[in-house]
Amino acid sequence: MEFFARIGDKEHRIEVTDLEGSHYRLSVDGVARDVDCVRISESCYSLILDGTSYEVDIIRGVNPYAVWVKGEVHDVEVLTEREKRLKAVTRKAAAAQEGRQVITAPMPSKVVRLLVAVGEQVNPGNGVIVVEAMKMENELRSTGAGTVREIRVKEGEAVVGGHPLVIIE
Amino acid sequence: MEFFARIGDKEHRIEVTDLEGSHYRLSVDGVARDVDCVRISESCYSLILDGTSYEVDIIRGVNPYAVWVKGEVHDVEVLTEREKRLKAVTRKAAAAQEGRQVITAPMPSKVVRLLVAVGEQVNPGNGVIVVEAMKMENELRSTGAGTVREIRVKEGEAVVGGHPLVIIE
Amino acid sequence: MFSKILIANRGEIALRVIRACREMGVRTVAIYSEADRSALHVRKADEAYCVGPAPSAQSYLRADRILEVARQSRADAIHPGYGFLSENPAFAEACEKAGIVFIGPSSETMKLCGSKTASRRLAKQVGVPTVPGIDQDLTDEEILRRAPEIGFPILIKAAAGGGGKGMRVVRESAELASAIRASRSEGQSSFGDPAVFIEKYLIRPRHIEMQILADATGHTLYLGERECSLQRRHQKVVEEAPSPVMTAELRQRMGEAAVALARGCRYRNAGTAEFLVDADRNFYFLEINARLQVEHPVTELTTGIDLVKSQIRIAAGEPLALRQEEVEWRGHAIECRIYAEDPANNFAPFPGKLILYRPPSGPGIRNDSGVYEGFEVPIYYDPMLSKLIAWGRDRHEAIGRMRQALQDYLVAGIKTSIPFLVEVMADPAFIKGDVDTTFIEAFVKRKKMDEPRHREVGLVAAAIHAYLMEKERRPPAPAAAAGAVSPWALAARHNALRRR
Amino acid sequence: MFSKILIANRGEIALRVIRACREMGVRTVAIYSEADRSALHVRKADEAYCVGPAPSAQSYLRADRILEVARQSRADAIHPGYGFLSENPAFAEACEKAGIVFIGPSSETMKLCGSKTASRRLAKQVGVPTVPGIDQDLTDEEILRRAPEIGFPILIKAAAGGGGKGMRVVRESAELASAIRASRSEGQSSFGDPAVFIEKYLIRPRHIEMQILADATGHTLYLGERECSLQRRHQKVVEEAPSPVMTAELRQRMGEAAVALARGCRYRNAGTAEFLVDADRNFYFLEINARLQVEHPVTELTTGIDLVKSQIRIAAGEPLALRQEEVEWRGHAIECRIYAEDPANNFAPFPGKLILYRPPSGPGIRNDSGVYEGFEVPIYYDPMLSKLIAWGRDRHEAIGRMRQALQDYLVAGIKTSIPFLVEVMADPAFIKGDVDTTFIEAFVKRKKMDEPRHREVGLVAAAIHAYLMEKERRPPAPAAAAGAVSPWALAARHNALRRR
Repeated sequence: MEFFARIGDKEHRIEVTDLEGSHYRLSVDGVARDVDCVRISESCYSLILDGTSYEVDIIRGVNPYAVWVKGEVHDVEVLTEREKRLKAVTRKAAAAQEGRQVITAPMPSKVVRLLVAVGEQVNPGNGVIVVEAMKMENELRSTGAGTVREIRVKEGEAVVGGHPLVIIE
Repeated sequence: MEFFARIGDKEHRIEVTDLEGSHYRLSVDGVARDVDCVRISESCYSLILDGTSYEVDIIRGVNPYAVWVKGEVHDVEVLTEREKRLKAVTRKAAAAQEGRQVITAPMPSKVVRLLVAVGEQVNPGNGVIVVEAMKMENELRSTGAGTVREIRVKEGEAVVGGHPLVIIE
Repeated sequence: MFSKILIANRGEIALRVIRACREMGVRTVAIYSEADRSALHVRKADEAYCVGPAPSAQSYLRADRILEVARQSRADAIHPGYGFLSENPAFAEACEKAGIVFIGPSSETMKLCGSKTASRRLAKQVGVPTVPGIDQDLTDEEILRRAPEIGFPILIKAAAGGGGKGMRVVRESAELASAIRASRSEGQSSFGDPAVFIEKYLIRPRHIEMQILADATGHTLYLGERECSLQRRHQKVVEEAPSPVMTAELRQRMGEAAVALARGCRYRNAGTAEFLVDADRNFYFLEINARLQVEHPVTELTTGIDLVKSQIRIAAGEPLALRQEEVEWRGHAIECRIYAEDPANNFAPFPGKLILYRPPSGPGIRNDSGVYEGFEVPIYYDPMLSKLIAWGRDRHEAIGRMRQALQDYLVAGIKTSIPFLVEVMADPAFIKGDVDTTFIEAFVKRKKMDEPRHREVGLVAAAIHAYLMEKERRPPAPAAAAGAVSPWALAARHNALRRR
Repeated sequence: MFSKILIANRGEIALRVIRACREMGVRTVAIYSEADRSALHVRKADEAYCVGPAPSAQSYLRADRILEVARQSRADAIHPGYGFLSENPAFAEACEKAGIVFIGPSSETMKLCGSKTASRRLAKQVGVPTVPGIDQDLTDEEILRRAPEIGFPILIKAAAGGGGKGMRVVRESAELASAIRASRSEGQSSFGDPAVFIEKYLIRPRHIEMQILADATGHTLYLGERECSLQRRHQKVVEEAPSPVMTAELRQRMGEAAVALARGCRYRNAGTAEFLVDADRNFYFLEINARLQVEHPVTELTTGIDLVKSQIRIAAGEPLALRQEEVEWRGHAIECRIYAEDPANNFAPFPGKLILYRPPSGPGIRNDSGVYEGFEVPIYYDPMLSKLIAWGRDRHEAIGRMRQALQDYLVAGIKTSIPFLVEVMADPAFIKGDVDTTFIEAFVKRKKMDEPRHREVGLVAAAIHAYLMEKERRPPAPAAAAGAVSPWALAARHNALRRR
């Protein structure tokens, strides 16, 4: 099965072949690699590569996967051919929507102060909203210029991480 | 919702009503009981009953549930009305098959010795097969009288727990 | 001994106290806010009662509700842990009035310890050196006139301050006026008191504190020091015992100073005298923390004395069975505080759900934790997940064990201070014991991020994971399926055809 | 120091050695059988190689394959753990020949320690008392003639025996002949050697052993005793240090006896001299275990000395840095072995999958574990899951901590010895320290099962669980669903209709 994987800023073409037992043959950009890989739990894998043993945990992160290896965390995106095509289409649609900016809560927090009102003009770097998490205040800023279209929260409201707060177009 | 629960050798009729938040009202054989119950994980619940806190783990056991409370394990069977009726039917079917006995492996083990052959007569208490687990030998016996119909394993074979070994009718 | 203790706290310290009580056969009562219904301390206590909504001011700080729960549950004592109500003399007094034992010093002693000016006066009375300064409530004019007597740099501090709030370093007289304004205003807004005092600002001092234990008869012991110089924003990050610069002679002098201070304020309970120590090993008293410290485990591991059980016994009126000569120290212990925070983003708190939580274990490793896999770290409270403590026969062994334990410690779903602490444990200056209160700030500036070493492994694992997920999703290929189809499936298909 | 060590073992002890190596910066090589691909020691080592199928004889006992892996992976030493090849002089010799350091005594010393008759002779040479008996390879006639000299009851033991095999108690001369036959036959079938000897059988003795540490120069220390009287079928269940009957004077005499034995056989490595101690505190040497003991952690916790790291340093030729006067003991430690077994069914092994695994933690608690949640305990090996160790300032505190830790230890999916151990920790005779080698047998007979106390809670929880499962299964009521249906679902339905 063929995949396209992105780690750091590089993309790789990976071919996975299922061998006997817990063995797999991978071709990473044409270079073959034999791997002994056992799934230990939902998230945890044990890999042996040329005798070296690794415990790897994989969870869904912001990028499709957050991969833990010996204390390091790697963001890895792995797509099938079909998913890759689909993503290219979505990216075009997003480009069409350019100029639209959704300010979201970076973590579970409480809205302390709104710095803008609907209809207001904002420039890049303008403060839009102040949120508080764990006694620390955090000012969220606009990355582009535009008009405030929508405010989805009110002052004092508690929101989960990722919650859309303000929409600028 | 109504349930029929069996614990120890007693059966109880339990009515569960969902109250606000994590609160439930239970009626156990007509006696009302308010419970604050939160599911912590797949198996783990936190219960508060009249201020007393309990951590309870529930897993599927031989009887439908094995319930862990402060180091004690209780086997509890909880059935809906429908399941209870179904079980009564199944029990009748099982009674019709009476005389058929399947000797199964009590745990993952290795077959050491077969003590009977197909067609042979066995009496209650007769040894049928010897299995080994963790260096300990275990003789499995027939609980009833009958004829050996089928032998599903051979000596030296490794089997998983619950594997049918010998069938007597 | 008490038969039931209410623990007016949450998180790891509530669990620590529950453990001590269980060992002693004392029943425990937990309190919790609405945000903490699923917290570990609620699950592990014998009883648990909700005292209000998530914000601390409406729950963990509600003295009235907590006392009400204590009465209703018939608790005979309250353990305040640290933070929250632990240093609140009014709460101690309310307990005293309600006939419930507050596990701590008397409210009188707490008042004295809580005032920086009063405790500096106490130090002078008992002959313990303090940082040169003027500890009266000074007017602006007095400060401007007398600051040069002490000599710059000086520190302006809010009298009621704590945790770095209301504190300003002044390097020359031109900065004085604006620093006074800022200190007074922070003192007013944070503590409701604009009073300030001034102090000599020591260059790169160590923060070293002395643990004491005093029973109701006044029998007072010192249990040795803790080196707490590794701080950021005045919050301790790594603590250890003994201090790398300690000598037996200095320990005795500092220990006796701490005991004198405790006796001077009729101290009862476990407690801590904090000192600054300069490069010439001169020590200056800062304050008494009239409660259990977060970092108490390093003292427990080096002395073998359970401080929480000692607190409870003292509060129950039992005399300390030990004499000072019987206090012995063995080996070295280090504690790392594991916070939900992002070291790459100025240590900003990072609440959220612990998707994976695999704490380390092994010889010499203790993890005092308040969380579990699946727990959602609330936004309302201190973001500490656990305290990881390593004991070793010497400092080298303790650091080695701590480093391995940190590398084994897996927390996914949120960011934590673990990667940062791994780097601290490998830092040559830290390994040499060459630390002071400016260490962390300087360390953050000088450290470079290591290049990731296991990219290829991550890539390979992610590809196999994607392959397995994809295989689960896709139906088996028709050709293969035809050969492997089960008789059950065939029968079902047959039935389906007939029914049409 | 070595740069890479191969660990010729599995389970908790392999992990214990991995931890020691990591602390010392030494890389580790694990070996595993086909049944152990998912085992923890494979995952935690730096390298891992399969050495054969599940049965030990085809994998963990295959000296040739293990040496081959050591060569290929360029390991410079092999740690054998306990069991498997750890007391096999031929393997030690093969390592010596291959130029790979065997972390243990020389093969010569191992041969001597492995022979009961040779080690009894050694004891006589160095003046250490043994159980009265005749340690030559005796003929049947000689036994019949000389047994009365020693006086009944006597013990007939296979010379090559171990673990209770080839051993028979004889209470009167009429039983002698058949006991001799049984011993010889078990000796032959289990160890390939029919030789037997006879010994006085002591009434209710304690089993107490002395830990030693000896470096290559012959510098030998004793690290104190372990009380190991709690045994069933000659397998230890609970061990502790110090022994409740020990005095400083007796410890010194037994320690010096152990050191004399070690010197007498040019011992190098950590090792243990086992003794029986009678009611009058007379001690009798049994044997030397020329390897790390399962129960070594209780000594580590009371002395503060890491025995595994000591073994490795000794094997690397480093001299012991300690003198005997510097060995100090603090507090009390107890170890409970947690087995996959059914205490209600004569402790029969109970392999299977750990559906839940929540080991305890807390001050003074150490859990040396080889398993994890989801692990399937294989049928091929020893069914020990972990060793739980509790340290306390005194025996009372250690027992209290152990009891709490056992109650917190949750293993579901298989049966374990945990409930049995909880009862032992609450037994008045155990609490008094009144134990001997017959304790467990008598305890099993006298104990009654407690009535379950939490039936109603179990019932209530199961009912709510069933309710939640049922709610998940059932579709929401139609009326409610109509109002709550999402626009996405509606669109999908619409499309489906159009496509028909």
